[in-house]
Amino acid sequence: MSTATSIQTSATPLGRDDLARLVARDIAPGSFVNLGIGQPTLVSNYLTEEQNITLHTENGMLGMGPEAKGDEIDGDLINAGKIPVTELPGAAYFHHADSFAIMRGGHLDICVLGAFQVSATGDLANWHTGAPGAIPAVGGAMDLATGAKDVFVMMTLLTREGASKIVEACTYPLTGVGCVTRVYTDKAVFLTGPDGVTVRETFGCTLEELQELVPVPLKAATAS
Amino acid sequence: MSTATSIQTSATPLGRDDLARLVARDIAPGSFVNLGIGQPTLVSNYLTEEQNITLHTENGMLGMGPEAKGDEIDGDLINAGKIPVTELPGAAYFHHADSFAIMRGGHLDICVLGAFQVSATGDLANWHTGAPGAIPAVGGAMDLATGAKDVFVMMTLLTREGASKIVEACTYPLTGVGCVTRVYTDKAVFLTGPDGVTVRETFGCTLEELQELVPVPLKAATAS
Amino acid sequence: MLNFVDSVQEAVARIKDGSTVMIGGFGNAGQPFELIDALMDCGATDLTVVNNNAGQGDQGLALLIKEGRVRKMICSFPRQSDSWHFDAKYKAGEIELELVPQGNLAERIRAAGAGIGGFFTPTGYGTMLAEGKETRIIDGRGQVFETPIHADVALIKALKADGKGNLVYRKTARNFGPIMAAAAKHTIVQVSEVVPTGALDPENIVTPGIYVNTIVRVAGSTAEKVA
Amino acid sequence: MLNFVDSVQEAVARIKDGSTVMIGGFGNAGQPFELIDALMDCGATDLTVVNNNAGQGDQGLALLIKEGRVRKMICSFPRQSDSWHFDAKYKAGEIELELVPQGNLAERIRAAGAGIGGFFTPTGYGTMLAEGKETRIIDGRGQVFETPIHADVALIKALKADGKGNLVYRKTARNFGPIMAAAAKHTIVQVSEVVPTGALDPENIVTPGIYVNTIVRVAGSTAEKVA
Repeated sequence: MSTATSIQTSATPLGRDDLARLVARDIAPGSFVNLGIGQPTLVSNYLTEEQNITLHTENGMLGMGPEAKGDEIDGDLINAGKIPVTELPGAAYFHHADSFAIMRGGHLDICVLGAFQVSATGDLANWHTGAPGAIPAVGGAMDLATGAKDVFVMMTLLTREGASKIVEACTYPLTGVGCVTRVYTDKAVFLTGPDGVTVRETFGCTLEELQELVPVPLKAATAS
Repeated sequence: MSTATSIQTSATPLGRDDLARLVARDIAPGSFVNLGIGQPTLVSNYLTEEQNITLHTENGMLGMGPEAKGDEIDGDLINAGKIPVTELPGAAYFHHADSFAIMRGGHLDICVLGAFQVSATGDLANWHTGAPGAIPAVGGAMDLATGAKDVFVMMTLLTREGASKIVEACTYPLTGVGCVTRVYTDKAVFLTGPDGVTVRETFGCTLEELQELVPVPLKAATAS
Repeated sequence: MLNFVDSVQEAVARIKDGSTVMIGGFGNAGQPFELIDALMDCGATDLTVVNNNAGQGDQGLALLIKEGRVRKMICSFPRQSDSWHFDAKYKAGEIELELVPQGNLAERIRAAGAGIGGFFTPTGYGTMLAEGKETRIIDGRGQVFETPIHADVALIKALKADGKGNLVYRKTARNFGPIMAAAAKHTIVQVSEVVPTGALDPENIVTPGIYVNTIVRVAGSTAEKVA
Repeated sequence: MLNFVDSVQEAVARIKDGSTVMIGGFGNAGQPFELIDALMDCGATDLTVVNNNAGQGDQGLALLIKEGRVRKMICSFPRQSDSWHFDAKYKAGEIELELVPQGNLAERIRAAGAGIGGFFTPTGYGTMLAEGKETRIIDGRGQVFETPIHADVALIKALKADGKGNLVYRKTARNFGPIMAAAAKHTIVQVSEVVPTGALDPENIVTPGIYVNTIVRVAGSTAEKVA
């Protein structure tokens, strides 16, 4: 384990908006991106015009604009969270099979999803608690997890009870196997993959302090 | 075998145009139809406006009109035989996968094809002689044979050498298995299927004379 | 054969008990509300319904479920804040649920329309939604075998139809309409407007009339804003 | 990333020896003649080419074949009255042929773009084109397992592109363009016209820009008649 101070980039944990800003900054110019429902939606607030990012919504659109307000609201123009949105110049509409072909065919550069748990090798659990009596609902989560070139997760590192959501093996039902490449949390950014978990940067803690919280071995990213 | 005279509807064998007229008459109003390259194309000359038939061409169009002449010729508007055609009001264009989904999904009411041979149970051979050194080329023949609700074949009954093209089992390579429902020839109309061959009508011959030519048992259609 | 009918009642009259019915729409966009209401009134029961969701609030599909007319739901996202009628039936064991990832749902519907007997997809591999299904490794990726979803009837909403039954849709209300139209034996469409044949540009038709059987005009049935 | 380039030479410069290249078009409609000529000039060899045919006359794909640059053809209809260059190479055993029913060709290309690992289809069942392939009976019909056809590069022709790379086509020149654009890692498009972003109606876009990598304007390259 290398020294932790080299990767601490913030003196305090990141709030949801700061985290969204960080994810937005990490998206390469010209990318095609799908932002999941909930926290990932915040990322759109921080994408710049210069980045020229095209947003996809799985209910049949590329070139989605910001949430619709007032007179802009049109019941025929909604996103996957069923929120009224707007269309940007150069948008395109298509039917559901064509829309999921975009996702499943590996054409999206990045999707950003929330999660209950991510395993050390990038397994994702984000659709179902598996609790007895819970009604399961999956939507497009499995298609996004399996189809995008890169799957970014945004979540708090710890549950309300203080348990790490980065785990050796997911205890919640899986959404996809080995699909997550990067995890953005309030305390650190993790890179996940077949070789385990690398910490790219920490926020308000050292790598040693982070390791205390996370039950899988953490490596520090080598300076590049 | 019932008496042959009851199903003889013409005193002479039918010519290509008379046969095309007969096929056209047998197509139910409102049908969606694909006419194969060659002899089947003649059928379009005898479809009436009242029949309201919509023609499909597998290179991406419904609502195909007659062959284009003079100023109508447009290199971007051709049929599956690569002949310039026209478009009728209410036409629609689509890409090749969507076009073959129409065929393969069982949405065409009828396709009309030429054939080398048809077996007693409706196997079709129409794409390849199988001769040594022959270069095979299949195009959309197998998709049409397999996909349309009804497959009509138009052909002369006999080869130039006098052999029946209706056979016990095809000797040429198959296009499709058990797919042909009706065979229009110069000498008779045959219905083919799992129960063998029924003769609907004969042209210029009795059923007995026809049976002399065809090496599979023929039944006369019962009057309906 | 294409029929234009004058009422949603007439449009759904042929739906029989025990039918599999696809219903278009994602959220409210593209939901054929008036056709669903007519299906409610026509009395057909023991239905298998294919929709992305399992009804919301106290209207449409939710009411069909409440009244016990739906034997089975095939959908991707039944649980919502206002899916109380489905929730109650499900917890009481009075409705069957086939839960399908949304992309598999779309692709299985598309497969039915396109004559595909089944396909392998990575979506769902290694999850509980693949349990009991055939799997294989293709090009190094685990994949699950999925089968087509056919229907007896589809109820969908489009913006315009011409005299040939060609359809165009509006914005994200397109969603499941085109693939359901192709997957059903009989497709019933409510449209805001019927235009003369030839009034739709052949380049822009989304659903060719070959997939359409019954059309009924329902005034003001889209969310289209008045310009 | 989307690039607009000034010449067909620049557009095809990245094509490497040994590539699988899809070429759009059915007959002359939708054939990207200028891009094929540029591919001829750029020298790439040992190619696998996916096209409906195998070249006609003494131009385009036929010339590529004549010059020995094509190791393998994947097509549905190689033999034509003027396919003499292919015929000669084939008879000399100097070119490999994978003959595919046209609908399987289209569906396999579509499968590659849509992330499908393989599918069962009745087309070809019981024929010599199914020999050696996995088959099974599904719902009483014999079906053949077919696999996706991926490509390194697609060369296609469209009518117009906007600044986002969205494409529209013209009449039956659409044919293989949209599915090849989705199936290739890098899609190169020749268009007659580049229009400002926003000038194409979002309802009418056939190929969204996500499938397009390189665009080059070739004046007068469609068969469009002057109105």
